[in-house]
Formats: sequence, C-alpha cells, structure tokens
Amino acid sequence: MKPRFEAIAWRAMRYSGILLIPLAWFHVYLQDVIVGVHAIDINYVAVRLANTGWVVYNFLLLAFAFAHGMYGLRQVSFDFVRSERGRRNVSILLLVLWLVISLIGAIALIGGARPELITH
Amino acid sequence: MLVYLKIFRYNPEAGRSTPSFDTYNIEAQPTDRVLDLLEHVKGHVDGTLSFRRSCAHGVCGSDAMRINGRNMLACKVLVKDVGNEITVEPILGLPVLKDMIVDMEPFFDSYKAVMPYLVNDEVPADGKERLQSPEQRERFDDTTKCIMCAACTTSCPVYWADDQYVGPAAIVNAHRFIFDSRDQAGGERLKILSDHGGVFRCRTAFNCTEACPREIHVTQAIAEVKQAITG
Amino acid sequence: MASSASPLKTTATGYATYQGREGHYAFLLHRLTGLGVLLFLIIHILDTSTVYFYPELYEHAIALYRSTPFMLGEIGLVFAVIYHGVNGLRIAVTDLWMPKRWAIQTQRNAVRITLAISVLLWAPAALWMTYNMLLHNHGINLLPFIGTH
Amino acid sequence: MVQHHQHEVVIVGAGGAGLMAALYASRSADTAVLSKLYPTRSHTGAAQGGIGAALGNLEEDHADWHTFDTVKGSDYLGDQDAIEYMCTQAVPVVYELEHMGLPFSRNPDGTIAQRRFGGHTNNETKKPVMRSCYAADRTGHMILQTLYQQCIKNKVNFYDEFHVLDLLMRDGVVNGVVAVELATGDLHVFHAKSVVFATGGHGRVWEVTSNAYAYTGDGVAIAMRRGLPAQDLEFFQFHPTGIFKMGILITEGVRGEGGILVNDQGERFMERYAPTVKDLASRDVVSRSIFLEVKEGRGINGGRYVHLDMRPETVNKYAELDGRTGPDGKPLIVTGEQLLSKVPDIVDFARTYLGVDPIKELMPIQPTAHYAMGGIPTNFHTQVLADAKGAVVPGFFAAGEVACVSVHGANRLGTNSLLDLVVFGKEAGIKAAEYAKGADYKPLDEDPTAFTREQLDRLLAGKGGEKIVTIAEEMKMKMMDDVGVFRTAEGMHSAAEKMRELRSRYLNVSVDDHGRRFNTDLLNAWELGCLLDVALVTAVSAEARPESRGAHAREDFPQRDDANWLKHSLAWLDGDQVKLDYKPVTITKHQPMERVY
Ligand SMILES: Cc1cc2nc3c(=O)[nH]c(=O)nc-3n(C[C@H](O)[C@H](O)[C@H](O)COP(=O)(O)OP(=O)(O)OC[C@H]3O[C@@H](n4cnc5c(N)ncnc54)[C@H](O)[C@@H]3O)c2cc1C
Ligand code: HEM
Ligand code: SF4
Ligand code: F3S
Ligand code: FES
Repeated sequence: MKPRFEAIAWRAMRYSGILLIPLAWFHVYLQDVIVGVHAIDINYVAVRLANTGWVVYNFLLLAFAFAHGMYGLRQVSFDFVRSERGRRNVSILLLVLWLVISLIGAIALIGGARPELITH
Repeated sequence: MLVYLKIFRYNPEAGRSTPSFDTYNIEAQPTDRVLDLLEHVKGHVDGTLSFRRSCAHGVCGSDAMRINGRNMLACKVLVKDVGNEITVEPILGLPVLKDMIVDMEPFFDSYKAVMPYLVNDEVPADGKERLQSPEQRERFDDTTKCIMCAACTTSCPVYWADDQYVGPAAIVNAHRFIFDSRDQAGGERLKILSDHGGVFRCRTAFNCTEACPREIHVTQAIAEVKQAITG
Repeated sequence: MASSASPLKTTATGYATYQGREGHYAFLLHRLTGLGVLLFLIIHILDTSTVYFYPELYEHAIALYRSTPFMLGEIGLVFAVIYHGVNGLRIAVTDLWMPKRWAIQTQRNAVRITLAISVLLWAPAALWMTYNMLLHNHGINLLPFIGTH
Repeated sequence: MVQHHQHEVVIVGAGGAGLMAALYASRSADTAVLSKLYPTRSHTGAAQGGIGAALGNLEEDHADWHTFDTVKGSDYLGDQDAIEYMCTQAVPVVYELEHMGLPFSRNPDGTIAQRRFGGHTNNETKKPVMRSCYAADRTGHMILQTLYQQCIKNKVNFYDEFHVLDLLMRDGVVNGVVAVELATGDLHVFHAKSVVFATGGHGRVWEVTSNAYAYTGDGVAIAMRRGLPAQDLEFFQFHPTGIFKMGILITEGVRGEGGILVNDQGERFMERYAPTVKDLASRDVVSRSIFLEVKEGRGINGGRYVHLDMRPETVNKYAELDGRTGPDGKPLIVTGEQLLSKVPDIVDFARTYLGVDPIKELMPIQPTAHYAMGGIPTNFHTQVLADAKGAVVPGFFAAGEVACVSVHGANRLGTNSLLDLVVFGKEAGIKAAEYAKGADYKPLDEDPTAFTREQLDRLLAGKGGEKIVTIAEEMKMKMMDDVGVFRTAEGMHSAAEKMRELRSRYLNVSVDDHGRRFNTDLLNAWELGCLLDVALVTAVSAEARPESRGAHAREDFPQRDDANWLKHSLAWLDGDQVKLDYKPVTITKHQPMERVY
C-alpha cells in the first residue's frame, strides 16, 4: 500500500529527526569541535571502534541519519521527477544506494579499523 | 503621488512571445488599489493589457497576481501598502496565456480531484435540516472561507516544481468536508490525499498561509489533514 | 500557445525571486542544509569505511580534511547540522503536537527564534574551530595564554 | 472559426440562479452552463446578510408574514402570486440547501441560525423577526460554493469563460445562443431547445456601485436587441452606505449597532429628515437624505460624501440622547471591542480600503448603486414574457437578478434576493428541462453568428478614436447625478438625451486590441454597449413615471400614486427610441396601504 507508506514515512521523518538531535549533534560536536580533525587519525578511530558502546552509537547514527537523509532526498527529487515511472526509478536507485552505502558502513563498523594494513 | 508601475507583458499573438516588462508612470492616490492602476493603464494607455477581475473588493478570487514578488489580490492591496515602485507579474506555476492571465484549468482540476462536495444522501424524515452543533460547525469554519483565488497554490515552492501536487487550495477545500460532521466520505478523501500528490508533499514552507487573502490558516489545515491520515 | 516555463525554471525563479516571508527562507535553508549534510554524510561514510577496506587511503583523506578549505567547510557543516536540527524540531513539534501554531505571527517569530538559537549554538563552536584552524594550518595563535593544543 | 454545439438546455450565467437551474435541468435534460466568469467568481459570492425563510427556528414565524412583509417592502408593486410562491417555497428550499451541504451557522440546538433583518416582521407585534438564515457573514459565498460543488458532484457540463453575445430566435421561438470563447476568440453557436438567462444585474451603469465589474446588464440588453421588453428598469436600489468612491458596501448593521451619519458641520442630519427613526430609516429615505446634504454643499469639505461614525464614544453619546437602553434598563454603553466583534468584515474593509480604523475614525460614505429590481419580465414559472398581456416566449426562461418576476416590486428587502435566486433558479431548471423534453430543436438560421459578428466587427473596425473609458465615465456620472437616488423630470430628461448622445458616440469607439485571445478590450467595449442600452431605457422609463414609489424617488412628485401608477412598465428599445407599455400588478390578498414602519 503506497499511500500508507507516505504517511508512515512522514511520521518517521519527524521522529527520526528528533532522535537525530542528540545523536548527530553530539557526534559533530565531539569529533569536529572538541576533538578536531587534527587530533583524528586512524589510530584514534581504531580505539573507538574497539569499544562496543561507540559501535552501537555509530550504528544508530548510520541507520537513522542516512535513512532520514535518503528519504529526504527522495522527497526533493519528487519535486522534479513528476512521472510515475521516473519516480519509481528514482526510488529504486535511492534504495539501492542506501543499501549499498549502509552495507559498506556497517561492515567497516563491525570490522573496525585496520591500521596494520598500512604498508609505508 | 507618482507611481512607477512595471507590468509583465506576454502576448504571442501580437508578437510579444518573449515575456517582457512595460513601464508606466502614473499619478495615483495612496488609497488607490493596484487594480485601479491596471484599469487606468488598460483604459487610458494600452487597451491590450489583459487581466481578470470582477468584484474589486477581494471576494471573487479573480485577480491573484505577483505584486512586488508576492502573491496578492490586486483589488485588496493599496498603493500605500506596496510603495510607489510596483511590479506586477502573473502568478507562478500555471501556464501564462496572456499578460496576467494564466491557465486556471490545472488548478481547478486539482480542486475537483479531492471530492469537494458533501457526500451524504440521508436526510431527516421530516425533510428538515440535519442537526449540527455550533462547535461541530466551528470545526471547519476557517476553510469554508476559500474563494479559490489560487494565491496559495501558486506561492508554494513544491507546486512550482511538481504539478502532480494537488496544492494547498485543494487541501483546504478537502479539509472543509473532512471535518464537517455531516459528511460521510472523509475516508475516501483522506485516501486520495495520502497518495503521491497529496498532503505529504507539503514541506511547510508557509508561503500559502502568508499569501491567503482570506487569512485562512492554510498550513494548519494541511497539518490537520496529515494528522487525520497518520492517525 | 501558453508560455509554460519548464518546472525547473519556474522553481528556480520562485526560489530566487518570490518575496516569501520567514517561512520561505526557512524552507530553502532547511532543504539546502539537509542536502548539504546528506552529501557530507555519504562522503563521510565512505571515507571512514576505508579504515577497514583500505586504511592507507584514510590517511590521505584525513590529510585533506585538515586543509584550510575543508576546515572552513567543516565550520559550515556544523552550522548546517545545527540549523537543520533546530528548524526540523520546529517543524516536527508543530506538525505532530501543535498544528494550531501554524499561524502567521507565531511562525514568523518561531523562524526568527530558530535562526537565533542556531547562531548562538554555532558561534562558540565556529570560533573554537577557527582558532584551531589558524593555529594548526597557519601557525597563528589567537589565544597565546592558553598555550598550544 | 465558428464551432457548433447542441444541448437541450443552455443556461447562461453561473451565479446562484444559474447553478440552481443547472442542478435541476441536468437531472433530466442534456444541459450546458455558459459563464463569462469562472462560476465561483459570480457576484452571488459577495452577498453577506442571509437568505430569508420563515423556518421559525427561534421564534414564531410564518410564510404568510414573510409574504406580507415582501409585498409591503415592494411598495405594493410586487406581484403577489409570485411573492406568495417564493415565500412559501423558501422553507423547503433552505432545507434543501442544507441537505446539499451548505454550512449554515447553527443555534445551540443544532438547527439553522437566524437573525433579524430590515423589513422582516412579526405581523402581529410589528416587531422585527428572526428570519434571515445565515452562514456567518458569508451567506452568498456559501450558496455559490455549495451549488458549484453539487454541480461538480453531478458532473454538470460547464463552458467557463464563454461570453454570450446573442440570443438566437426563429419565428419568435428561442433556439440557442452565440458566445465567444475568451481563451481563443472563437465564436461558438449553441443550438438549444431551451435557454435560461441568469446573468445578474447592471449596477455598473452608475459611478458608485457595490456591483462587480461583470455587472453590465448583458442579459437584459441582449434580450432587448432581440425585440423583447425590459420591465420596471426605473426601479434600482441605492444602498445608503457605500465606501466613498469605491462603493464597497457597508452593511446596515453598523447603524443597527448605533452608528450615525454626520455632515461637514458635524451635524447628525438624519434628525431633520426622519425625526423618529433617524439613522435607521429605510434605505431609500437615508440615501435621499445623504444626497440632499451633498447637494446643499454640506458634504464633507463640500465633497460628494458624508461620514459614518461608529466610534464607541459617539455611539454611547447618541444612545443616551436617543434614550436607547440595554436589557437592564440602563443607558447602553458599548466598547470598541464589542463593536468590532459585531461587524468584523466591515472593520476589515474599512481598514483595507480606507486605511481607517472605524473604532477610532470616521468612515467616508456615499449612497451606492446596489440592486436591479427590474429586468427581463417573467411569470413565476420563469417563462419570459413578450408583452403586457403575458404572452410567453417559447423556449426562453430567466431567473435571478436579471429577471423581473416581479417579487421585489419597487424596493427589495434584504435577504430576498438570495431567496429569489434559489427558488426561481430551481423553477427555471425544472421548467426549461420540461419544455426541452417536449420540444424539438428548432432549426437555426442560415448564418446564426451574423448579428454577433456585425457587432464585433463594427467595434474592431472603429476608427473614431472615442475611448471606451471616456464614454463610460460620462454615462456613470450622468446617471449618478440625474437618475440616481433622487430624480427630477428635467434631470431624467437630460440624462436620456445624454445617453442618446453617448450611444451615437459609441459608434465611434475604437479598441486597441485586435487579437483573438482574451480580448477583454473588445468585450469591455461590447459590455459598454449593453450598459448604454440599459441606461437609456432606465432614464426613459423613470422619466415616464410621475410618482415616487420605493426606490424611484422624485423631487417633483413626492407621493405614491396608486390610482394611476400601480402598474409595471414594459420598455422596448428600438434604435434610439424607447417604447413603453404598462401592465397591471397582480394583487391577491393585500390591498395597497400607506407604507410606514
Ligand atoms: C455587496 C452585495 C451584497 C449583497 N447582499 C445580499 C444579501 O445579504 N442578501 C440577499 O438576498 N442579496 C444580497 N445581494 C444581492 C444578490 O447577491 C444578487 O442579487 C444575486 O447574487 C444575483 O445572483 P444571480 O445568480 O442573478 O447573478 P450572479 O451571481 O451575479 O451571476 C451572474 C452570472 O452570469 C454570468 N454572465 C453575465 N453576463 C454573461 C454573459 N454575457 N455571458 C455569459 N455569462 C454571463 C456571470 O459570469 C455570472 O456567472 C447583495 C449584492 C451585493 C452586490
Ligand atoms: C539534527 C537533527 C535533524 C532533525 C531534527 C531533522 C529534521 C528534519 C525534518 C523534520 C525534515 C522534514 C521536513 C519536511 O518534511 O518538511 C527533514 C528533512 C530533511 N532532512 Fe533532516 N533532520 C535532522 C538531521 C538530518 C541529517 C543529519 C541529514 C542528512 C543526512 C538530514 C537530511 C535531510 C534532508 C535531505 C531532508 C529533506 C529536505 C527537504 O525536503 O527539503 N537531516 N529533516
Ligand atoms: S486558501 Fe486562500 S489563497 Fe488559497 S485559494 Fe483559498 S482563498 Fe485563495
Ligand atoms: S506553501 Fe506549500 S509546502 Fe506546504 S505550507 Fe504551504 S503548501
Ligand atoms: S476582483 Fe474579485 S477578488 Fe479581486
């Protein structure tokens, strides 16, 4: 049932957004402001990804932010793609992108950083 | 006061197939309506200038246009409200046919698509009125005021891009029946409005509410319909 | 023959020239920041994933992030995330729990407040990030009494 | 290019009357509705006050009382059989509107809300009765919307923005209309078995008017050009309080709440004209008083207007002087807020158009042309009449403001027009369909658009350089001055002469726009022709009536003259000449009496 989907997505957009305030803001404040890119390197990442708490946190962030963002992009693109067919294609494309990129992110999260592979 | 009036012109029949502007300097009273200025130009300067109008006091919905970049009724805005440099353009998002005249058919089609009429064939046995309490009546009072001027729909950024979107005016008119205690087709209307071109296209840009000359709380009405759908 | 400008052109004209009020600009900024953050997020997921798939590349990536243009972008990103969040909260809360507040004066004020809160939350972060950028990339220490980081 | 269509019933006009007719005709006959405006733009949408029907929801009321009030209001010129029919039908038809979905305001018990209105009384106590059924202050808007919605539901055939220019007849039988499609400029011939005219009024004849730009008397003029008469055109209602220059209506309610009229010297002049009821005298009396003040140089700054004062301090001061008291017996004291809540729309109009806050400042007002009591003569089955003997024109029907049944006689009561629309609109729909079912398509003339083309081509070819606006301005000013609220033989005579002059100058107008698409320039010019025809007939019919009755008020003949003039006028326009005839008023129960309130 397509219509049902739009309605659920509308609510999901709002709830996920609210959830993202603590999740995304804390992440951004911590990494970009408090720690800062100059203090971040692969070892820093490795330490963090060894901690289950941080992995779960990053999982949540990945799941919610990315789903929220991709659905938002779908809405934006529907403004410009008006045919039923075009919209189906866009939806499929975004769905695939979402799955693939999420998968890549998820594998990396579980696998953790592998600084030992650096050869120089 | 002297008004510097800039008017959008388009009339392929008369060789003006690229939209352009004509300018006029007009002596006007601060209390003149912008519609009066257009009438002045049409009557005294250039009879080919075309626009729709009828009631001249904001109740028939004929003359929504973009005045200084914002949708208004030309008959409900005075010179002193917009200053002495005035630019008049057709509303956005509907095909322009001639000068200020746009093709209203898509707009009325969207309106017709939401079942804008009462569905209920049961009448009291004594042939008298169906009862409705003042509170039930008040519930949908705001959205009964719509004059279908299209100022809202053509101010909506989503509608500019997506003509599949039914637009705020249609939703306002659906709202008027969805919340009427006498109506029996609320479910069907909600179903239509939960589809791709329905309420969930609205991004709460709020231009519609700002543009409505009847001061209808358009965005609120849309939100109420969204809530009715998502339960 | 009607003059039907393409929807893209109509939209561009509308976005750029329609004299909407607060809500119009809030919408545009929300959309812009949402898309901006999403773009960054995609890149970020992919580049961070290299710590597992191709760690060597991660070092290059981080080096790039440390450059001045990227750091400036990062300051913008922080604003985007903050503004999009505060404004999203305005929308979500009004939509879900108080649709009556979709009233003209209320929303004009709410949008202004949203923007004010965003700037307030962003300013300290932006200053701190600028300080760090100048310090690390240009050797300028604006706050010598704090010592080096 | 000429396009041809065939529909059993063709309805011209999509206001209250046209849409009601459409709903009924389309039930049994193939029906088309033509309108020069999108239906929802029709002027019915401007009506505020309400629709009269003796529902008796709040207090005792009877259709008989409504009938008598209407007869009396008409200054006994209304036809009593038609009035009785209308007032009796009022009750079921209002329920019917409710069933269609009209959102009437409600009483606490859930029934349709009703309020008092001028001239509507309890016949026993003579006190005002609550008879006007209303939907906030947007009753006309709601009627128009509801009827249009029902038409959509019932898939009525609309031809929107089709401007009708001619009525087709053959051997005295109506068989179609010619219209121009605004979007393309193409002419369309509509071959029909019956035609209903519901084109509204012609208030644009006068300079200051509450009427829409579209109110150009097309229906009456078209009929007259086809040799049919117009009835009672000398009776045109002026509402006393229109916004200065713009004419936008300010409801009587403002004075009902205690507002008063003042002249340049700050004097409450109504005391002189109507010592007992003062500012609440009937519409015609108040309009005449304002006119006299202005004429004697006591308009504000010597101008053409006076002030309407509804500031609380004024209202309270005169309430005390007049001895008006509240329910508790104490002098009436109102606050600005209370006034605002009673007439919100008026406050909005005053703020928007005058930049005046009526709670703190004075509103400049002047009488405004408002409603045509006269029009195309019909019987109460809406069949158009061809002569004083009552011969019907087969296949031709009219309803609404364009028609003269006559239920309003010399003066219409508030709320009775909306009622007229729905009652006779419905009747027209039923009768037109009935007629169509029993008739064949009468063959069209060989070249049905010839007369239309002749009119348009002449306008398009005009090189005389007369401007439409110049002629229109002169017509409006002259009619305002001399065939307005107050009339003299001399004035009306010079007005008729002036109209003849303008009609000959009209032959020299030239239009700027020679295109086809949305040539509103050409159509404005054509509409001006209609206005001039109606104006001439109005002036001549008025001059010919040496009495004062209802809205027709003469300085030189201040009395009503039932012995000689209790009759309807019928006017035929032939070139420059107006031929007049008269027919008796139908009187059933109520013999004429002096009209006092
Ligand atoms: C400000 C104001 C307030 C009023 N308030 C009240 C009130 O409270 N109560 C009350 O009872 N009455 C009131 N009236 C009077 C009443 O509203 C009108 O008399 C009535 O609405 C006329 O309705 P109609 O259907 O005859 O015409 P309209 O509703 O005006 O419709 C005319 C139709 O004819 C069409 N038309 C005209 N010419 C042509 C043509 N040549 N070709 C094709 N189509 C054509 C138009 O497009 C339009 O659709 C008020 C009037 C005014 C001006
Ligand atoms: C910080 C907390 C966030 C909140 C409260 C939030 C809230 C919202 C809300 C309520 C909407 C829906 C707007 C609408 O439907 O009208 C939305 C749209 C959107 N969001 Fe977020 N969001 C947040 C974070 C993010 C993040 C991190 C991203 C990027 C990945 C993002 C990308 C988007 C996009 C692309 C849209 C669509 C914009 C549009 O339709 O114009 N949001 N957001
Ligand atoms: S909601 Fe307001 S702006 Fe929109 S069509 Fe109706 S009256 Fe016009
Ligand atoms: S402008 Fe458009 S996005 Fe929604 S709030 Fe109004 S319909
Ligand atoms: S002319 Fe009727 S709304 Fe402006």
